[in-house]
Amino acid sequence: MARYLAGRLAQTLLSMLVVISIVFFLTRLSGNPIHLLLDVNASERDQEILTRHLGLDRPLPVQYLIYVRNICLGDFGTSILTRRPVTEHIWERLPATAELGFVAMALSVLIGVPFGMYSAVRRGTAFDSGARIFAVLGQSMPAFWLGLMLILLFGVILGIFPAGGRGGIEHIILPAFTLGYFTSAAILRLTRSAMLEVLGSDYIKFARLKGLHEQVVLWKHGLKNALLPVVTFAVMLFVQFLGGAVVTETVFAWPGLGRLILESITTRDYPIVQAGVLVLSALYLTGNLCVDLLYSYLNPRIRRAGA
Amino acid sequence: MGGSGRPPSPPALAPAPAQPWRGSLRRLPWFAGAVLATLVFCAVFAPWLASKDPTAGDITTKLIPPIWMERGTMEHPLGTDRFGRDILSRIIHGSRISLLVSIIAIGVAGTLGTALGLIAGYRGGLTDTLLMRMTDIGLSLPTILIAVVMVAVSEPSFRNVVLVIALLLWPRFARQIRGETLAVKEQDFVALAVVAGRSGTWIIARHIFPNVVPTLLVISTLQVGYVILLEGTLGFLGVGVPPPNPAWGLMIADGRGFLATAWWIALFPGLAMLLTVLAVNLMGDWLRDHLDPKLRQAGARVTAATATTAAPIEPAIAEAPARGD
Amino acid sequence: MPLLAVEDLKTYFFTRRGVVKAVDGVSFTLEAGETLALVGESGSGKSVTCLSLVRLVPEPAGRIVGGRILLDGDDLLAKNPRQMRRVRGKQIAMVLQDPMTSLNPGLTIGTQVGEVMRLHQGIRGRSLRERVVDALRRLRISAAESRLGQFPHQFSGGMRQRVSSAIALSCAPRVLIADEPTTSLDVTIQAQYLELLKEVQAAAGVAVILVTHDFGIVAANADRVAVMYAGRIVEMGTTLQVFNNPRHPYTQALLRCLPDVDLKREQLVEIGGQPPDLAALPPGCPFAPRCSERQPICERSLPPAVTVDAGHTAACFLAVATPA
Amino acid sequence: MILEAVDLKKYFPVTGALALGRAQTWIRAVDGVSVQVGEGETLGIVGESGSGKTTLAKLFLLLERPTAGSLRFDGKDVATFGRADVRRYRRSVQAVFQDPFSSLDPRMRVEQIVGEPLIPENGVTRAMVRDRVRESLELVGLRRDSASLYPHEFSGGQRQRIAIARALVTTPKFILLDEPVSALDVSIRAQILNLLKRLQDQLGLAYIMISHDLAAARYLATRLAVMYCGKLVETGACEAVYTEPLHPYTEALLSAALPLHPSARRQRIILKGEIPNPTNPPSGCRFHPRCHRVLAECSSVEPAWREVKPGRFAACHLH
Repeated sequence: MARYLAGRLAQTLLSMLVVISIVFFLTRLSGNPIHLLLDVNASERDQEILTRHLGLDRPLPVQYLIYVRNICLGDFGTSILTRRPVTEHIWERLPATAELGFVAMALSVLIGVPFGMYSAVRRGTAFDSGARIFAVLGQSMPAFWLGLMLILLFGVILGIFPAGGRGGIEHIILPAFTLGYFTSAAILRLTRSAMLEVLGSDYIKFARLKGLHEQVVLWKHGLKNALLPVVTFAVMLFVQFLGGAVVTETVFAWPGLGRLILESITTRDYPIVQAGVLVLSALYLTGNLCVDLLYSYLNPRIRRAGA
Repeated sequence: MGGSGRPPSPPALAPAPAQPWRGSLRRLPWFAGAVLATLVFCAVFAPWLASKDPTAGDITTKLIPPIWMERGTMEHPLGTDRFGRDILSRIIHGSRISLLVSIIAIGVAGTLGTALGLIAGYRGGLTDTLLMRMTDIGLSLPTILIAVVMVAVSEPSFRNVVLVIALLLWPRFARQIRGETLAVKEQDFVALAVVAGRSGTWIIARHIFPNVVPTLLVISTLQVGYVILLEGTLGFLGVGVPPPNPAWGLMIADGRGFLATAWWIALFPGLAMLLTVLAVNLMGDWLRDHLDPKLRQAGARVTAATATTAAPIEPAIAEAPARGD
Repeated sequence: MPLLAVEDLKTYFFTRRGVVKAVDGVSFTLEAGETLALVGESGSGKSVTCLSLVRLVPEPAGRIVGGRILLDGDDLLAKNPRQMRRVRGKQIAMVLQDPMTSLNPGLTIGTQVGEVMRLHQGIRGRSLRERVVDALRRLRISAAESRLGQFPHQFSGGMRQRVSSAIALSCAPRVLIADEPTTSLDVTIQAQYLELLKEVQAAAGVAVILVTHDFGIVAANADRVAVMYAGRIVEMGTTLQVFNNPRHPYTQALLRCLPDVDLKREQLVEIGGQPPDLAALPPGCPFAPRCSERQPICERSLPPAVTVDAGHTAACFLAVATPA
Repeated sequence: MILEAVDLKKYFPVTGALALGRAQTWIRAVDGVSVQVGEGETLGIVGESGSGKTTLAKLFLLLERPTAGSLRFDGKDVATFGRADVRRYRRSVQAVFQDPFSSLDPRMRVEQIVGEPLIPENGVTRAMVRDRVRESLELVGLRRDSASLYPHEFSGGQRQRIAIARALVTTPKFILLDEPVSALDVSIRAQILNLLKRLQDQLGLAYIMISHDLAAARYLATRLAVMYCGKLVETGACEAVYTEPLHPYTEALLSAALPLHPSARRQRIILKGEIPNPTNPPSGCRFHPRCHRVLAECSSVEPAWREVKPGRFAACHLH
């Protein structure tokens, strides 16, 4: 177990390093930041001073190492636009993203798992067909468009929910649904197929042979094993989720990290873009790690492997 | 001992039907097929189908609603946008972009991923370990975020959008093809080909590749939906194929400011996108259910026996759906 | 009255390829404490027969369409699901073929064994634990106490099959159905298991239906045999009757075509052809196309079961009662 | 021509989750096995799971490289083979596996499957390959026109015939049969066993038959080798081993195999315990924890492999 954990941790750190590297080289490749920082008609001397000040005169590998070191120390630099430390910007926006993500994830699990289970158990019924339509639609829906249409329907036409911004509970319903629809659809489908597979297994047959009540067979013998692939899949979902946050936040003017990143891309405020991407990736990778640990907890095969 | 390896119940329906397709022909996904056929038709014949130039606007005819509304005209069945450009024509031309981006990106990513997956799966050892670490990392990157940043810093253009998408996509192919390769490699006919004195190249080309083709087809189809959504998302966020190209995502973004007054600008391209992706996904699901290699039935025991940590991840990726936001 | 009487049982599968008559008019009886072997090849209907007895035929494709199953004179087919659940595990228990998949990988051995006793006997707490340990010990699981918290993957194949049997036998059922219990076990482990099963059976007085395709197992373990072919019992009798004096050409051919460990055969007598496709059975005797003694009538009508000797029946036109 | 294994060993490393450094534990799948097969004879190799018989088969087929020891073909060590030697070996040694479903590629026609071992060389034309494939199909009792069909159009028994036709197509001298009838229905087994016997007589083939089915092995084998946990415990002429086993394991194995008649019910030797794990085999004689005739030295001293009687070898302290 300890070895497994160490291995996973190492892999997470490696992934993080890859993200850091991608971000670093991308921003370096995209042109000289000096031109962004200074006026077009700044003197050559000014450019030279700034170049030295920012350490841009050093060889690229050295710059890279310094960059990595700074990140490890929690120093993301200052915003080009506001001249405030990037960390401040991030901290301002993080709670909003966390709130949205949490509500949406809870929503998708609460819809996806029970409906997927029930759909498998009642295979072939009207409920099953309905659930499958819900799922395939959810996986085909462009979230940004869904968001707009929800605003159109509930905000503009019906006027029930606000069209954007962050505030009370009425503000989070539309964005959370937009962000969570796809995920719940995916979880539903996966739960359904995993449950179907479990239901066809010998140990379910054996459980029925014991004379157990069908509910006990399903929930005690079926659920845990059916959830294993679902949990694994949650890893994949995290990816989609944080990316989805960029879109959802943009559509609903939700003051979160995703929107900050996007705004900073348009204003070419690269230190913020870098930091934002890194923080979201770190969040994602941490979530990924947690899911893996949960998986190994659920699966006795791995749990005992190192013991 | 021994006996038949097949499960005893339901009773063995030997021999297998000679034509696996015949029975399922009636259950062909007609809806998905029709939508996809229309889409391809539109994309190919766009200049003849669309009555208007998709990029040329006329301010005098701006914001005309669709035909069934009070101010609607025959000229513009689905209305016009704020520059007076015909929405229907733009949607028809937009299908070209969606289709081209997905075909090229999937072509590149699929070829690369399949080649690497085949090699890693067949060779095993260090090659495999290295490659799988790479795909692990590739799969664990927040795709959309990275795509947005990559396209943004490298200047949005058709070429860059395609390249970035392909770059983010290949690990999905590599991972699944490798898994499938491992399963095929376990089959006795591969060992027998070695015993017959055939080379690794022959085995990959004649045994393994033909047996992973169904899987490849299924992933490719499902990824088309993903790519269309991803491309749309990039367009919506302003880092896709640049304006004035009639990309669907871009059109939806255009309509964002007019939700209250001219909702049709955002509605119709989104519907087109939804229909397309829906059709592709339905087609992919159908393919997965019907192209599932015969092999699996015989090899089911192998998979069941070796199913440990890695196994549930494979179906998860197969399930991993299209999503581009 | 026999402990279990099956009368004209019919279980069909309704598939897209047509109606598959997996079990088509099977009748037999089982006395307390005896071992009846159901032998047949894959697709002969032996497993479906067993599943029908506990009414767990995979629905909706499979359905029991006719017959009666009398346990102590009580028709199981007339019971509602709740009543049926009280039969399963308590009166009729079953052991499945593959010990690697029949235990739940996510639950501990202790939970899985204890579950049945909790349910059918209402035992809880400390006494439950003792009973579980007891049940495992009876099936020779060493260090049973310390193994309660372990998971199935920590057990070998032979041990898992013993755990499954411990579960099946834990509520002292009247009938134990063992569906190819040793097919996936090694020879020496198979011998271990069969010996143990005999011992436990004798101690508990349970009647066993032993499903197998291995005539060696039948010869060594069964009191009576029912030979199945294409969903029907073609021959039934005591083990000695069937082995010494097989009356159905299929049984005769099977006994001649198998290699034996005990003697070197120069040439095996083959059965030509292939096992039949259950969805497209010929109109007459299903074995007729492969039968070396085929008569014109065999291809037209189904031979009825004929009593050839006391307790020995064969479903063949050529079988006639031996004069006493 | 003779195929011979001399003190053959195959160890597999056991790797942990993090494959750092050298692996410390080994699975000793095959641990010093010496057997030989001459032209026209059948060597039966019997054993239970974990005995190493499958690994031994892979070594014979050059699917695995031995860790130590040598495999000799016609007196020449396989390890020193050049390209031409390997080609000759591949033509002379073919195989038939257990599972007729997995041993035929579902995406190939029978023609391609059976013709696969015929590697085009100078002077070999397509027509010659076609003819040879059809000849081979006829030898195993299939119709010539089966060649254009796909495997799923055949039943299990017919598939096994196709697999045999494929093994015959290069006119080999040796065929390795890995559980050739275990996956077949009982009524089909006799067909395949008879076919194998007929082909042997007709073509002068030598078989290495790997099996856990003692009855089937007795039917085909002329000599028998019994394996337990990676090692040979006994070899000898088939009939002699069956009628008078020297090693207690052979004795128990034979007694566990059930004869086909109820009157042959006999006192059986029931072995206690489980089959040991070849990663961590018992000390001394590997069979001693389960042996019903165990002696004091069995747990510490490994018994030597020696000729107990003329032509009968065993590794047991009893002899």
